[in-house]
Amino acid sequence: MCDKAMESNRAVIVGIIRSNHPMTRDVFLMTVTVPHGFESAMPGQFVMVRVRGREFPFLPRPFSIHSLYREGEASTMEILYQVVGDGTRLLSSLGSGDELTILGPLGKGFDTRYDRRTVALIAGGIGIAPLHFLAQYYNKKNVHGEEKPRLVCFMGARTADGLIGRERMEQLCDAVMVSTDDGREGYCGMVTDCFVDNSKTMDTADLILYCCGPYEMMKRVALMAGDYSVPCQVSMEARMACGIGACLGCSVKMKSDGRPVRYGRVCKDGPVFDSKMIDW
Amino acid sequence: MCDKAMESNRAVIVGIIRSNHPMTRDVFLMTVTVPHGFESAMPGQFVMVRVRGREFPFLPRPFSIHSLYREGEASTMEILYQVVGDGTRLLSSLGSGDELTILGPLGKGFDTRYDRRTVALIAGGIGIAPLHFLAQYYNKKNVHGEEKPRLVCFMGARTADGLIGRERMEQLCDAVMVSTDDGREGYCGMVTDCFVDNSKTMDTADLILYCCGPYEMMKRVALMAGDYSVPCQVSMEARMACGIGACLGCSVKMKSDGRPVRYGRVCKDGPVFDSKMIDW
Amino acid sequence: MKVKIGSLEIKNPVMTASGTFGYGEEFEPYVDLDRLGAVVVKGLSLEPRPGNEPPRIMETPAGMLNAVGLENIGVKAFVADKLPYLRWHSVAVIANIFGETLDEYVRIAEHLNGVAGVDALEINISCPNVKKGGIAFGAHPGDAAEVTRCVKAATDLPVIVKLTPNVTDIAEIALSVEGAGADALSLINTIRGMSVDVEKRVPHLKNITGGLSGPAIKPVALRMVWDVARVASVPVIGVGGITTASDALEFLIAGATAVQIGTANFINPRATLDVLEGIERYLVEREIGDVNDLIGTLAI
Amino acid sequence: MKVKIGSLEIKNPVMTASGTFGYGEEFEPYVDLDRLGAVVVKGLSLEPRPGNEPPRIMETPAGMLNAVGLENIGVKAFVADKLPYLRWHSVAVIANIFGETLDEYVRIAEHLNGVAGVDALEINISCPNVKKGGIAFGAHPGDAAEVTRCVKAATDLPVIVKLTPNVTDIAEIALSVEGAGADALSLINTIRGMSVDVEKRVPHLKNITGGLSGPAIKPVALRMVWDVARVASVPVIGVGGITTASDALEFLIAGATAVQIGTANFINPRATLDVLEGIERYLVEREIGDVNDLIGTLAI
Ligand SMILES: Cc1cc2nc3c(=O)[nH]c(=O)nc-3n(C[C@H](O)[C@H](O)[C@H](O)COP(=O)(O)OP(=O)(O)OC[C@H]3O[C@@H](n4cnc5c(N)ncnc54)[C@H](O)[C@@H]3O)c2cc1C
Ligand SMILES: Cc1cc2nc3c(=O)[nH]c(=O)nc-3n(C[C@H](O)[C@H](O)[C@H](O)COP(=O)(O)OP(=O)(O)OC[C@H]3O[C@@H](n4cnc5c(N)ncnc54)[C@H](O)[C@@H]3O)c2cc1C
Ligand SMILES: Cc1cc2nc3c(=O)[nH]c(=O)nc-3n(C[C@H](O)[C@H](O)[C@H](O)COP(=O)(O)O)c2cc1C
Ligand SMILES: Cc1cc2nc3c(=O)[nH]c(=O)nc-3n(C[C@H](O)[C@H](O)[C@H](O)COP(=O)(O)O)c2cc1C
Ligand code: FES
Ligand code: FES
Repeated sequence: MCDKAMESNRAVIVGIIRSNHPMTRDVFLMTVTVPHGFESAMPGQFVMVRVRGREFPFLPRPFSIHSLYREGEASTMEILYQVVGDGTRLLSSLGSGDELTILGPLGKGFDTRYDRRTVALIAGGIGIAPLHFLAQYYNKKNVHGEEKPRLVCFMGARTADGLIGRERMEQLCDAVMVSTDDGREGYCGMVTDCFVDNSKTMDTADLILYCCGPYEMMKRVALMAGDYSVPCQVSMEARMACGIGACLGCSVKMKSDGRPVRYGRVCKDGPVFDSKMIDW
Repeated sequence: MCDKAMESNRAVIVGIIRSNHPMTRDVFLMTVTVPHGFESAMPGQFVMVRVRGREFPFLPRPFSIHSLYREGEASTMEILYQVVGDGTRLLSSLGSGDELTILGPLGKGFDTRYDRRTVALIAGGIGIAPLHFLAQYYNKKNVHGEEKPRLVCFMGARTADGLIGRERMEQLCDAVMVSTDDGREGYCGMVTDCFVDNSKTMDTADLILYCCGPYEMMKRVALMAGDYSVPCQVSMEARMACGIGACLGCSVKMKSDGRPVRYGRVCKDGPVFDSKMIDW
Repeated sequence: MKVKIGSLEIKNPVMTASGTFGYGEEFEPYVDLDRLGAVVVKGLSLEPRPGNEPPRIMETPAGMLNAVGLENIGVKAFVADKLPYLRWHSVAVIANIFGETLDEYVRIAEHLNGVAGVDALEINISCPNVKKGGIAFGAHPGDAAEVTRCVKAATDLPVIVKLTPNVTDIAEIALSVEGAGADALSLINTIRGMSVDVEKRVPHLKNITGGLSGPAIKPVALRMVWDVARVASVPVIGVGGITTASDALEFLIAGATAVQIGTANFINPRATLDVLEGIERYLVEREIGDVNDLIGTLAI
Repeated sequence: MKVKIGSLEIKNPVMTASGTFGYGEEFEPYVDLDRLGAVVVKGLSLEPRPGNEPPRIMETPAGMLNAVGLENIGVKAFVADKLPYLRWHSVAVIANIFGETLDEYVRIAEHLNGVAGVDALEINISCPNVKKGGIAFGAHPGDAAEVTRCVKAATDLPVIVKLTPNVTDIAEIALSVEGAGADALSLINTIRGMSVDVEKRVPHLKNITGGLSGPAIKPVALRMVWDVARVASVPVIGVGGITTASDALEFLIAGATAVQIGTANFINPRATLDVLEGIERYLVEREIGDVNDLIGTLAI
């Protein structure tokens, strides 16, 4: 569905950083001005980013689009990222006016054609990044006249500190449930358990799950979704080189049901997959 | 002579850029704050420079000390450099507050123990870089009570634009002769010819030459100096890796007079050599 | 800018490297394929192959390791599903092929023989990733010659043999392959390498080792092209770390008739065209009318 | 942090790589030699050698090429002029030696035998720069074994054999050399490479080709250490592109008993100590009391 819009906008563009602030000790929110035409991006799509003029890191790094809005002649994109290595450390050192080389929007975003009355967004840690854009999308969709489903967001993190952008999600969703491993904030335990507890009151026949987070967490959600026959879309991660389906580096094993082993490309066939497609 | 002072100061230090301005289209003057202790550097010595936190360029780059003065607790060093490739292009993009990793002062500087009444500084293009520091040194020496020789500077460049820092040299020297290839400014022709024309009035028995510039120019000066038995010190260039005599990468062929071929290390045995030592 | 690779004339010396440009269509938004000298497609086997288990790639200093394991859709699906797109373009198409046995090489070559839209074969005797794959053929002069001879006998297309750098004497293998009838040589494929995750104490690649590519290997590739171009009488195609026009010019000057751009496509999807335009500028600035007058002009 | 290289016990696994640390004294202002596991000195020949004509070095992506040509002061001047300085320190001294003939290797070994202050020999059978030099010995298992056997017979010191990466099967050569009595293996030496000045159309190095070193080659070195450490029963010393503690840890985990720091010394003269301190921190954080408990623990 979003394939065509995407194709026509794929190009190497230069993004100009407007701001780049720490949200927590290791999570940063970056605002980037990108050229007009970028707004057709769909939630779940991503960009490949390099710092302009820098030889290092060698490969571009993939980041989900955290939000996107039109501003006059240009668009503004937000990236929410966690510092985990050299590439993200470099990003965190940049400031207003610095330039990025951006490829995108790339990949297949969340499939939003499901007609379900309850939409559950399940985020583990930095997994909130693409789900925020999805929540924005549902709010905008509403503006355009379609009936807005009930948006329920489940955010999990190790500590309260890791519940990034909770306030923003509260503005976009009908309910936000938080969980922390230490229970200092919200539900005590894993976001998946928090979801299970709460889902008992949900009508699984009218529910769709969108999930992004650590592999093990998404796997749990996928299995639950399978058990209850609830459609579930997961946003996968893999190391990437090209980001456009050419290198076959970003593979994820697909369910093959007896047929020969088959790998999907996270960058091109995903990053968002129907959870039933993945061989967890 | 300056070996000991140098040894005690060798260390990896961090320099903070104070300013970095273009002097001509491709020549920049950079002012760097370096820690106290650096002032013992001698004219002709150099530093190996990397941009702090940058992986590229891979090897540090050598630059002569253009000037050096104490300022309170720290010292200020100037580097005069020409943009010729990626490393110097990167340098030219830096600004106040950016940091350099600096090794130095390194190498053997100009030997200033000659007791000659006329000191001729012969600079081709960016070759003025170390000679400016030498001129400063002779002026300071004077302050310290020793008799100051007559300083005559010969500056050559392709065009008038390339006569970098002429005014500064005029303040430091008793005479400054300039030459340009196109003759628009000063002597028309090569700096070596300009020197020959003027040297006729000089007492070669009381003359010493300090020379820095393109290889072919230094070779000419060296041959002339040989012909007239005038002592001549040349500052050589070579690609460097370590800058401290360990890699044997920066070799220059030394005169061997029949004995087996012998190479000197520009970084350790030089960069300044008695011109008679070089196998031109 | 025309150069000849055996009997195949291409419009300019800039090609894509196999496995880094998909089947061409992935680069549609970035590159006008018609401007390229040739597109070399992802390595094809007789049957589809799933490739290696992930993780398959890892970044290294100025390069990357890959252990894709020659995943591909197989030669039949290529002809049916991918070739039509390429045929819409005027660019030369070179099919990179590999087998696990001599017979497989021959059968793929036969399958592609006479297929409209395929302009040459590049035989990969050098992929270091699959144990039963190319490595056995590429490392020994005799084996390399034999696979060349068999493929030549099975096809009317020009045959380019792609050499592995993981050998003691690449020139020896080049000469052996040339003697067996190769119309051209391309080199180098990736250099076997490895990377370890020190936190988890496991290899970064599931396959343990992988092939190193990118700027890091450029000096090695250039040296091997030089070693081979000096002794070979067929055209040599230079591959390995080429990222800029200047890189490509190094290879041409050292004796390569054409170049392939690989990993650079991942850093900059327009890399092929940037290289091409840079070569054009260089020739214009130096008033070199024919790129063939630049090839092999290294003064030593 | 103690490790054993044959009969030689060194205080920690961090050494310098031959040719990148001079004779130790060049690093006096930056490195307290007593803290290092060992200093491997610049390669020594029987007679002094002037080395190659400049230019000798060129930067490459994440690495450098060198064609120093094994310039050195000769074994006699080393003992007379350079060794005394090193003897002031408690660091183990390893003499890297090379010859153009078997006889030369033997005579250098004899010359160093019994010389106080030399703790081991590292025989360079792998330098790719000098045509008549190491290359012939290092590339063939038989030759490599023979030079090992002869040097072993001529010395009471532990003998480390330094292998060249420019071969098809480094493990084969390692086993051959081990069979000939080598007490340890060090690898890798530089990979042959080349670089061209496209403005002047000449090689950047007067010698045309040179040896590639630095981070660019780290994945290749690590893979070879892995290939060799799996099959060898003597200690393996990892060399090639090691710049940080993390790099060194990759080699230790893959099976190296010690590491050598080469080109990194040019980027940061304190690199050896930075690596050492980083390894120490890693062990403390993970409560690994003995570095030997880390060596070869790669889980696959
Ligand atoms: C489609 C997609 C969207 C993403 N969106 C976001 C986002 O919005 N915000 C965000 O913070 N991160 C996101 N990531 C992950 C992000 O790309 C990595 O964290 C980043 O590339 C790390 O770069 P680095 O140089 O800092 O770390 P490196 O030094 O490369 O690696 C540090 C650690 O991170 C792990 N890692 C590196 N790259 C990846 C990867 N691609 N997937 C999983 N683990 C990885 C490594 O295994 C290692 O343990 C996304 C990844 C993908 C594939
Ligand atoms: C002791 C010493 C002192 C120096 N002092 C100064 C100085 O004060 N100001 C200044 O502008 N330059 C000076 N140089 C030269 C300076 O080091 C080089 O211009 C610089 O390293 C080029 O780096 P780059 O990355 O910009 O160019 P690269 O991309 O490395 O090379 C660009 C061009 O410059 C040439 N080049 C590169 N390095 C050298 C070198 N070391 N010697 C000669 N040619 C080289 C190359 O051959 C090439 O043609 C000095 C060199 C030495 C050895
Ligand atoms: C991800 C990837 C996949 C590759 N697949 C193939 C292949 O299928 N067949 C082949 O002959 N070479 C393959 N190669 C090797 C490249 O074609 C090229 O020879 C090598 O990468 C060196 O060039 P580069 O440094 O420009 O990438 C692959 C390389 C990469 C990085
Ligand atoms: C400038 C230079 C000189 C070298 N000289 C020698 C030598 O004399 N003997 C030797 O065995 N190896 C020599 N080497 C190889 C190094 O010891 C080392 O094996 C190689 O550089 C790879 O390690 P690195 O990437 O850490 O530098 C030299 C390397 C360089 C860069
Ligand atoms: S990153 Fe290259 S195929 Fe996905
Ligand atoms: S630069 Fe290393 S010896 Fe001079």
